[in-house]
Amino acid sequence: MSAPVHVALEMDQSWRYAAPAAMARFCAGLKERRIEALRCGGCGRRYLPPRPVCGNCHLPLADWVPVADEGRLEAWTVVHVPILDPRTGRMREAPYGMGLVRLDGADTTLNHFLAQSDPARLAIGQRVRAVWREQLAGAIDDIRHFEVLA
Amino acid sequence: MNPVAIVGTGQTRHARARDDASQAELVREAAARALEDAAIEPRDIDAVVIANMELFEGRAWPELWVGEAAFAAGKPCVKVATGGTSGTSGCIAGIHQVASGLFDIVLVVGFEKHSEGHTQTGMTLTDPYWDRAVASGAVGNFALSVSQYMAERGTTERQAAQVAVKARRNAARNPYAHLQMPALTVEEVLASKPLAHPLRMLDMCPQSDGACAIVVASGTRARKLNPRPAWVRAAATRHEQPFIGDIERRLATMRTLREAAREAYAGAGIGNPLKELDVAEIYEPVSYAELAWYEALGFCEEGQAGRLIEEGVTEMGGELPVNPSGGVLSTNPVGASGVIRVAEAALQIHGRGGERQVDGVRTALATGYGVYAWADAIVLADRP
Amino acid sequence: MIRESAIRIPFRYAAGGAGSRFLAALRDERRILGARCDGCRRVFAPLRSFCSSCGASPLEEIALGPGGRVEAWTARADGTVFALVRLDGADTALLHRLVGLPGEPRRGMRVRARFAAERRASILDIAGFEPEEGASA
Amino acid sequence: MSAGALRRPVYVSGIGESRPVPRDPRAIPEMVLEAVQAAYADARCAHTDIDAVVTASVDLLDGLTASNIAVTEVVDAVMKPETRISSEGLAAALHAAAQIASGAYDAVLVVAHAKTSMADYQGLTRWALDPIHVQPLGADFLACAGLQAAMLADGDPGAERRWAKVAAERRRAGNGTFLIPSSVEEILLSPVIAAPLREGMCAPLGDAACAVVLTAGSAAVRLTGVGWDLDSHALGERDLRRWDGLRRAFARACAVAGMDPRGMPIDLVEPSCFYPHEEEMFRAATAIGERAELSPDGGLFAGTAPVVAGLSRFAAAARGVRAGRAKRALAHGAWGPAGQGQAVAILQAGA
Repeated sequence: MSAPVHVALEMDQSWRYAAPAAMARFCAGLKERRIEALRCGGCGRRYLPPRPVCGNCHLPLADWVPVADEGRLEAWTVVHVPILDPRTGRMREAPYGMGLVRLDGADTTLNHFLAQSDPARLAIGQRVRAVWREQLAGAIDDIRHFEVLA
Repeated sequence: MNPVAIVGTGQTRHARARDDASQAELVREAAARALEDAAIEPRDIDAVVIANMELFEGRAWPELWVGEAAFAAGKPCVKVATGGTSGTSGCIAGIHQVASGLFDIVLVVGFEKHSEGHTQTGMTLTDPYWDRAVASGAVGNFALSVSQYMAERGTTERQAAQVAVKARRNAARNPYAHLQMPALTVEEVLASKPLAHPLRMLDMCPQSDGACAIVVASGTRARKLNPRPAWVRAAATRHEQPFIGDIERRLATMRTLREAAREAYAGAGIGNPLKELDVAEIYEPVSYAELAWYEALGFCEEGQAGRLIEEGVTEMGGELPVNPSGGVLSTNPVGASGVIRVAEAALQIHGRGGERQVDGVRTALATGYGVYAWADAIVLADRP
Repeated sequence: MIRESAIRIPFRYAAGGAGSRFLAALRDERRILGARCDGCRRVFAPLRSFCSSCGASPLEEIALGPGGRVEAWTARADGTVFALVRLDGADTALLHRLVGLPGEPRRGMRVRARFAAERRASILDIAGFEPEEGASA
Repeated sequence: MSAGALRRPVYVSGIGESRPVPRDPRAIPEMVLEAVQAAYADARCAHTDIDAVVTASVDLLDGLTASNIAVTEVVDAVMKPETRISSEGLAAALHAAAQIASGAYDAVLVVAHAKTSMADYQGLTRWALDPIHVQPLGADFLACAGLQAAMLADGDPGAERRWAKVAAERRRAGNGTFLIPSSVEEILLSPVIAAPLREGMCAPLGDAACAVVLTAGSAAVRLTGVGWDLDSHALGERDLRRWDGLRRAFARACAVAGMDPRGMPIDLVEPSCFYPHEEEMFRAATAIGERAELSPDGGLFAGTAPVVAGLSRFAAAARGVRAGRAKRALAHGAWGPAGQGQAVAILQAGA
């Protein structure tokens, strides 16, 4: 039995991902600090992120409704383990806060970073507000993170 | 559905890194053991199903390379890939293929070699416009749902730690299990490294290299091959909406697992799962998930899961032992993990569980969990 | 709207029992190992841990080549030539590259493994197969 | 009933496609939704009539982990059973047929999708080849096809021109969304990409989605034969001049349909041939006579996408039977290097 040998192969592939039309409109809105959700004509559920159909009713979505950049913290955690960011190939530094935020006007929640990373200062039910970046690129990380309102 | 049974199982020794075996050799190790257990030859296999998540190892169509290791060369073979449920869904695919009348014997093999890639990064390769920018891997995502579940049910960190201890204590009786920590204590779990509040290192499943196989046979063949075939009484699958934020209070509601279990129990004629099931092998990637699944699977009322673990109901020797194998908390090669649940449930009915055998098992449950809330439920029994 | 996104992940594949032995023999002994299945009377190149035909395992280790014949070749637009080479003593062909070609290769031509000067237990420890002395290309 | 037959009849009740184009500006879910809605409309069914879904997609092609997550809603799999057969679309359909025959479900939606315009397709296929012995060499599926073609062309000086003729003929039959050479001379002058294969000989790859509704309830087209097969992975272990895997898959499909493979009166054949030499291997492996109509709409040469190809051929064969152009039709799918994976479906007029 010889010593185990390994074969190292580096994946470096890129993909051109087309955004669904609804996502493209949503991202254009972010550039103007505007958040919109799509409401299902069947069940009335207001979806973030926007998508082609409501999965529960299998109905196409077309009814846009405005959503605030403030909402309620529905779930939270503080992540302590760095992970390899697939977009940069570098480790994302820890610790950082993560939350599920139900923005006023939406029925689904948005997972995003939190400004706070101290468990003692985070609780379900807190009001939170988006902190926008100075330079807006039309992407979900135009929101730097959410901060807990006093 | 036509009568179908599991007549043989086989798995590899699972470990953090199986440097001694290639992916193909790992698959062969499990497949050969399953054939030996079922006392069949490679030529007896009519078709093969492979379960694996390709991006974890960076392979496209991995069945092309490893298929012949599963004795599939010159035979029908396809791959099933549905995240964490790949293994259970692969088993259900094999069950359907036999029940269709096309085949008498189908071999299902699930495998993963996490040591060869970057699984946490692989898991973030989801929606490029949404999830990828704010990804935190499986641990962070699970922790979010745990915070909701704890707030709603009053579950304590200590109760979750008891689940983690039970899993590792059971694993110590399973020679194949990855983590071997027979003397682990609740205090050690609570003192382990924080990963994502409130989850600690010992609340989480490991990442394992490993493979597991089952032999699925038609009714007539099953009776000849095994004195106690594990008959498939029912199998159900439910998938869910794509984003974590779509799912209302995920762990507390878990409508997919509830609905899959309801369908499987109805198909198997089970009214009271706690009393009528003799053993359960459930896919619990996190200690807290096992508690949430107790409720979704109807083992107890909502909010009573903590009591179940405190009173030892799900311990070996309890009313309904859960995960005598040590579960996913002790061994987690993702594509194999679901197959392991089914294999371990079948093993209990075969009466070949060795030191982890529960006495007098006639009815067993196996479940799968994947992506944010996909679920499989399979009921096996000693009678068709 | 289109977003281009790259995935950069390093993978490290275990060559396993047979693969490690095969690659180590390339590196340390400049030998190409194959496997003989007694049941099928078939000699495989490269070495493998089980027979893909009958499933038998383990298989007997056997040295092959280093000479052989080109069974088929194809050239890519960038000039890379891939070939299936039937090594002397083998019943199956090894996929590799042809190098040092004076002209267009042809089926049936004799070739011989050229080993890389620096070897690191990789299939590329064979730099390629080149025409044997005296073999016309 | 003994093994080898479908225990319940299976019918094709709906077909829908997002036709192949070189570069579809839409996202995968939008292409898939078009196909699914068309299949439902064709089957005159509602989403509530569908019991289960089988999808076919490949993570590396889509650049996504568990790429079926992205389509769960559009394929209508929320709170339903979904199985992803990440091999080939036709294999997914054959698995769906097994599900129906097992009695588990009465109506199953099958969906396949791929967008080759997203990435370097051949570059991605390198990640399907044995990482220990082959991938470091830089070979891809195209190189494997080139080696197979080389085996066939050896000692056959007329092969290149014959293949160019086949490609030209198929292309004329197909419609013109792909800009490609279509005369024999143009094809023979197109660049060599994997000798002896030239660019003009390859079926043009693009973006496509296909959806099919299979049911236990009677419909105009019945799926009577199913067979699939996986050959050895290493090219050097196979007789590359023959598609033995297809021969086995075809024999199984005939056995399931209760027919003699040699005496099969098949009127319409829809093979998944990405290169003209594959068409010759296809004919040899299936012993399909000259009488049968083959790829009347140009087959894959009208444009195709991997993974989708086999299901789109299934749809084309079903359309032929439904239109009365054929009493019995054969659809074929292939995946992997040099056709390692093979799938065959036999369709005939239903009820």
